[in-house]
Amino acid sequence: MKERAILLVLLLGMSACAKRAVDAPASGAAAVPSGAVLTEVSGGKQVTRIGALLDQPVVVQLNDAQGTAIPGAVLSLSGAQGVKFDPASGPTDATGQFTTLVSAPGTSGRFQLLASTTDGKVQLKVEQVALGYEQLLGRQLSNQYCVRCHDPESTPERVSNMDNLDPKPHAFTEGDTYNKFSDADLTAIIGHGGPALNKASSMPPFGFTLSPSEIQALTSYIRAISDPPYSDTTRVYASK
Amino acid sequence: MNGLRSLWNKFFGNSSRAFGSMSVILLLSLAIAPAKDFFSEWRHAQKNYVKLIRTRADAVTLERHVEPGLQQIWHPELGVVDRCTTCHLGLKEASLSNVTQQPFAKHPPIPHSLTQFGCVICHRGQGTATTEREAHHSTDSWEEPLLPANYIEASCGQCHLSPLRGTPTLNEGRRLLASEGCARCHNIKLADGSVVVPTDDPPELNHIADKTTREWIFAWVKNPQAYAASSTMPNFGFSDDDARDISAFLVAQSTKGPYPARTVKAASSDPNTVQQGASLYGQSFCASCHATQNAAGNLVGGDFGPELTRVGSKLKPEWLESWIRDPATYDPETRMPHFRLDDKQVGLISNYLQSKTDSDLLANVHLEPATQKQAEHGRALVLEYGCASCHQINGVKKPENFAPDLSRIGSKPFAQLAFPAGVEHTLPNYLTSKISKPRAFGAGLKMPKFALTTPQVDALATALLSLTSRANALPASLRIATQHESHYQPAGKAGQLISDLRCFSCHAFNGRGGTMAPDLSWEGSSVQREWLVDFLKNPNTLRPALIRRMPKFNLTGAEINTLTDYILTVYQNPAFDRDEIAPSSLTPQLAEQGKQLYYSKYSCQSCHMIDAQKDKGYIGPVLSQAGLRLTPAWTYQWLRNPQALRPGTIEPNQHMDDADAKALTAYLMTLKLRAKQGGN
Amino acid sequence: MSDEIKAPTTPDSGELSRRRFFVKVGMTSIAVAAAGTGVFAYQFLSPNVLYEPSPVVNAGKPDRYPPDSVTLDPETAIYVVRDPEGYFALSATCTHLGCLTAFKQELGIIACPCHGSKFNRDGVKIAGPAPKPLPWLRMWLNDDGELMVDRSNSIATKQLVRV
Amino acid sequence: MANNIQHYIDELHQHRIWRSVFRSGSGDSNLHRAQAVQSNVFLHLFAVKSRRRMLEFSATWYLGALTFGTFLVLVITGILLMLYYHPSVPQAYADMKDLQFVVSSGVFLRNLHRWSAHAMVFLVFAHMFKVFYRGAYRPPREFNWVIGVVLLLITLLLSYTGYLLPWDQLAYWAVTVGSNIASAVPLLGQKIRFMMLGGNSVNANALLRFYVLHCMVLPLTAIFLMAIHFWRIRKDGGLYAPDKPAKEGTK
Amino acid sequence: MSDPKDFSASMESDFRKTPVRVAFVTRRTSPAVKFRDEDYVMTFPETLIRAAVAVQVLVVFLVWLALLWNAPLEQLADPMHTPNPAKAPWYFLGLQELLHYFPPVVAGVLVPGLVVTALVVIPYFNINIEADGIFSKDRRRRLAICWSVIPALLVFLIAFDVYVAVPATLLIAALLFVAQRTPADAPKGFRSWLASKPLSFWIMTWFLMELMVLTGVGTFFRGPGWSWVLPWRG
Repeated sequence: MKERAILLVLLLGMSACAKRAVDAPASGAAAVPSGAVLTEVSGGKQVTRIGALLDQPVVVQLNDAQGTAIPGAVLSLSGAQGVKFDPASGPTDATGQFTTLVSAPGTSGRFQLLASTTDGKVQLKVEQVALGYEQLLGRQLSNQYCVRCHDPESTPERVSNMDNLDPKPHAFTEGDTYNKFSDADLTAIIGHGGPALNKASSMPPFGFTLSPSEIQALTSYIRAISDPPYSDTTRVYASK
Repeated sequence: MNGLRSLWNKFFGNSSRAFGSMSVILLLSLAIAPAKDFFSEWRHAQKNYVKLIRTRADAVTLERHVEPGLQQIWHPELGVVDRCTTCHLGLKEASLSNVTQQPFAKHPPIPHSLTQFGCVICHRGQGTATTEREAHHSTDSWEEPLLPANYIEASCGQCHLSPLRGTPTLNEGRRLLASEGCARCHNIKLADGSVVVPTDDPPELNHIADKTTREWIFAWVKNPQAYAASSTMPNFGFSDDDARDISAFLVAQSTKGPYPARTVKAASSDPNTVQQGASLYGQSFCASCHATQNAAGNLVGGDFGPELTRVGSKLKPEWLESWIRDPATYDPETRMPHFRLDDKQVGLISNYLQSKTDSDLLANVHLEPATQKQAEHGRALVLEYGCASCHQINGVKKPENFAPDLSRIGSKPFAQLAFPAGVEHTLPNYLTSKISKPRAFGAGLKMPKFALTTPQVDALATALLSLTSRANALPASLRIATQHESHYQPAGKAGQLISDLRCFSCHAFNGRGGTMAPDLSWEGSSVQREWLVDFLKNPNTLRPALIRRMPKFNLTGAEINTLTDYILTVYQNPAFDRDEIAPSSLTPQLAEQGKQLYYSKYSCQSCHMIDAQKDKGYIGPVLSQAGLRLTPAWTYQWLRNPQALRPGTIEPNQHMDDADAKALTAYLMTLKLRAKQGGN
Repeated sequence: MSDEIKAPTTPDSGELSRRRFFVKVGMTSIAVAAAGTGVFAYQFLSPNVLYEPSPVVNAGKPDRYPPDSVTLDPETAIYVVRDPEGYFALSATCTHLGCLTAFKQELGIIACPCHGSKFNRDGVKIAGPAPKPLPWLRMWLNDDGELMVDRSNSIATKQLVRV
Repeated sequence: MANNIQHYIDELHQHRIWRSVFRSGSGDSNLHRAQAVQSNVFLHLFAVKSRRRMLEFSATWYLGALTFGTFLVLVITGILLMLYYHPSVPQAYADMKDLQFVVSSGVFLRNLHRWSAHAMVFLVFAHMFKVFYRGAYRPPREFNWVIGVVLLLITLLLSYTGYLLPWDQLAYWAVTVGSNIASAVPLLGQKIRFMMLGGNSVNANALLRFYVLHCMVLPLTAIFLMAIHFWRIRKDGGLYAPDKPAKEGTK
Repeated sequence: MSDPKDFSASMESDFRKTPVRVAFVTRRTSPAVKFRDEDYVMTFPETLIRAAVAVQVLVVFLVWLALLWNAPLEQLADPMHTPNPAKAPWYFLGLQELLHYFPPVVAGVLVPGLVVTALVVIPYFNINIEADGIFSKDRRRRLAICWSVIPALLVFLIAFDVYVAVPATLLIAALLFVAQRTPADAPKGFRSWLASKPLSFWIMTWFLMELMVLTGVGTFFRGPGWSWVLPWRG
């Protein structure tokens, strides 16, 4: 009886050791020292269609407390339901960077990616925007009618007119400006133009060019991409 | 053991006991069926929904909207029964916009009403099912799972056969189907019976030996993108031997072209001549259509014609000169205009283009003289890979039904598809991997690899997924049919000129033509004769921000007169008379009033320039010579409603009243700055 | 088991009563099962979904109806009445035994062909065996400016839809 | 309480109306039991008494009774299923989906019907082999054996006609292949197939024909033949018991 | 059993008498009791209750089957596309397997027709009436027929590539061989049991085995294009 008990204890101990050996990180992966920091290199705050691949890969950088890159540490990414990564985890390269392609989830709105080391101690949140049908339509309209003045960046095909105007139009991502307007304000400005609401006279009225639903789509797009994010304060969800 | 036996005896020991016990067991077993029904998945979902909304502020309203029990949206004419709303209870509740927990999330806004179209028309899946697995995923009895959000625009394409503003991916996919040559091998019929017509322009190869060398053909066939990254010709993955044999065959079948032979001066490498050629290339706005790589490796220029970065390594000088002189003699179908250049200009441009060589391209290509056997094998390869689907080749007929028909690919059952290892068994995955890695499906397959980006592949898959059986079965009244390009052809001498200059390549007239330049269907109402003559003599751009510009065609005075007469008489807007506003009615007082409106009320200077020194508006055309260019009637009508004259124009409809429009017209008609010859 | 079969006629009384008990249990279970099957059958027989047209009907744009007219849509069995003040909808199904009534233009009344009930254009019974007037149905204008009628929802008060 | 109920039940059993319906009581005497069998239109197909040794499970494995049991289950579930079934294309398939997803316990009934049908085919085969190996087809039971063979064929036809009714791929192609086998009959093949399908291909006509066969013609024939089958057991001297030597019989 | 005090003539009596046979001995017959009348029980309730229990067990089994496994339902019928493999219901798969080897007129009409005919005529051909062993009478002739028919059958099966039917035929042949070699006075056991089996037993057993083999093969071992697959490699 005694022998059996000893044997049992021994067996249990061995299996526990074996389990720990299996759980331990694969040899070769660099350990992540405490105080390490994950930073976003590029690929944050991108705007894409629901379900679609983000144009740019998301690149994050893992540095230790002194700011030196940590190569070979395994990072993994996770996100809301439906967000896909290619690859979802892997080691950082020689410069401590990890690059992954991200596909947006199937529902529109802001979504967050969480990059973390395998032990989960070092984390970084990266925010992206997925556009639904209405916002996508808004983006189309914006590209056609608005961006020439409301986007400071010029491309060979489209030269920005923003600097030529006084007062300067606000880029649609300027949440600090746009979040102050209610939906009704925005709709009115787009529809009736600047002068009608005592704003800049260079803003023409679009109410006779765009239908109400198109203006709503534009508003919805502006809300979707504004930074900081717009939160609808007129609606309060209090629990009973 | 004994206990078990006595227990057995107690309940099944004799026939009466067995009868009694079995009856009870039967009763209990039978009772499970309704119980199973009662604890169904959808009842569970409904209970959870009620739990969810009870915690919210507007619980009373929300609860009033809940109809317990199975819900069904039935559309006999669409062939759809949807029970999705049995579990997806919050679809229409605007106040649930912050709920992300499925199946209760609110549906984002779409232009169709839920009850009018149901769910599966767009999302696919099995609408009749009341369990998540059966409704969302593919099963033995229903292969069509939910359409991933990435391809959701495919569903719009079932009814909307013409481009739709809200579906950029679908539009792009359809464009690619036509422009990447898919429709040259595959038959692609849309639900309204119209067939996708290829819009690419693969060259005919009947006289290819006049144009280029066997070495270049070899290198090109091996890897077209090595010569021009933007090439639409796909990579067939030919071996060196195969490429050698194809080049042998193509050279062997080539006949002498139908254009006059001219003596050609040897290309000069004098930097001065090359520089002159380059500036002539620039003045002729060749870059509006042709791209070249700049030092940074980026393509600069239009994608309408082939990329010219390494063109000197490709073309034979005598062919190039003949082509620049008049492209139509070599290829009557070409979209390139006849520039009417003189011999010196032709020589300069040809010389400049020949200097654009890439020594690496053909450095390693050394071909022995071709043998008969090689040419025969080359011919076999050309037949096998369907080269004649795109190119005209002497003695090879265009193959019919060369590749599978794709008209209903969006409803193809999995059972008929072969998936390569590692590809998840869904139709979108099949399509994307087939397009991006066609040879992964088997080494012997013919489909070549196209140089497409991931978004392009997704767009193509979206367009293909819209080709469903359901799209064909939907009532015709729901269909928004494709817009067919008209076969409009202007008549007479002017008509000949218009086709010789290939105006249709860039401008549209009466529903036919390109979108690169403005639609000229109503040009006759809009412009003044003198200005048009000047413009045709020396086109200068109206929009300083544009890089694509109208080239100078070196027209003779007679030709310009013919064109101008034609445009001013034929391309008139029927809605108004171009002379309806008499210049005398536009008084200076009115003009002064208009000037006020221009700068204050309407802030036109935000987008338009009059004084290039003072104004900065970059968006609209420069208006400094509006008085010379535009007719008063057009200007007035335009100000009243620009969208009516040119749908989709950026200029918004300002809803101007009559007086304002008249005043502004008067002001604009006073702007008569003479442009200096040579333009900008 | 074989023992019992050999002597079935001479069981002891205890065994006999136990036997009866089990047979009774069996018969009772079967009776319960039969009753349960009744409930089950009722559940099974009442359909959970119906392939019937929606009770809410789109009656089209108001200007479809000429002024001061009564229009019958036989497919949906409703009258759309346009009065000088506005529109209202009446059920066209006779309250007597469900026949489809018809509007007699020349008399200005609604008449039932089956048993001769007659109603005026407000649905009020004039003659015949019909026990109740024709019910008024809820009617409203939707976002596109079309008249909608809910056939499952009758209203007591005479509310006209004004356009 | 229990006595009261028993009292009322007894009263009921003695009541004139009850007696007019049920001629015999379920009394404890053998006479009553014999009467119960003889006076019941269904039970009178059986003999009043049966051989004790035929009660042994090993004697018959109850295969005949079990087959009849599956038939009863099939009739009951079949009638219920008919209430939600339209024999038309493609509504038939949609009805399958409705049974599966929205009819209360519809999927259970369909499963039960399907599995019982398979069980019945299996049991009929087993019954036949068991009868053969026991030699129970010997005179005077030869005609009952023939009826049994016909019932086997009817069972197969019932199962086969039922196979088409869901109008899914499984059904469609099984019936297409089966009807083409029929067309292999020399001379008459094509005509037989044409009659069977009511056309040249498996389509709505074939579905309706199979439906009528499955729900009307074949079950009624089967019931008719089953009645004869059971009745003949009695008339042919009860369940066949193989001869046993006298010494065993005295036991 | 037939205790006289159990007998009385009143209607309420619980008559326990079993039927008694009365044999009339004529000149041409002689009385000889082969076996005694048996023990009988009342059909109601003895037989019926047992049958009821048996049916209940079956129904409970079927109910659980129906609760746990859904009946198969595939896609909507599509005349444009044949599933691969298109299998008949399991009880026809033996036939379908035969159709793989023989033309439809043979496998689809002739064979099943013959089988049904054979089944129908079995009782009328006095087959198995004596239930004597196959080789117990007319041994020489029967042996000759037997050992010429079996090789002929094998050759026929192999000629049509019906290899699946060969093992069962060989097994029957082997058993027949054992039966043939068993002496008439062999002790009771498997061999004497075999030797006592009549011709009809052998034919039916062969038929049953082939039926099971063909059905089993058709059900479990046939995949796309009716090619061989292993059911556990799905």
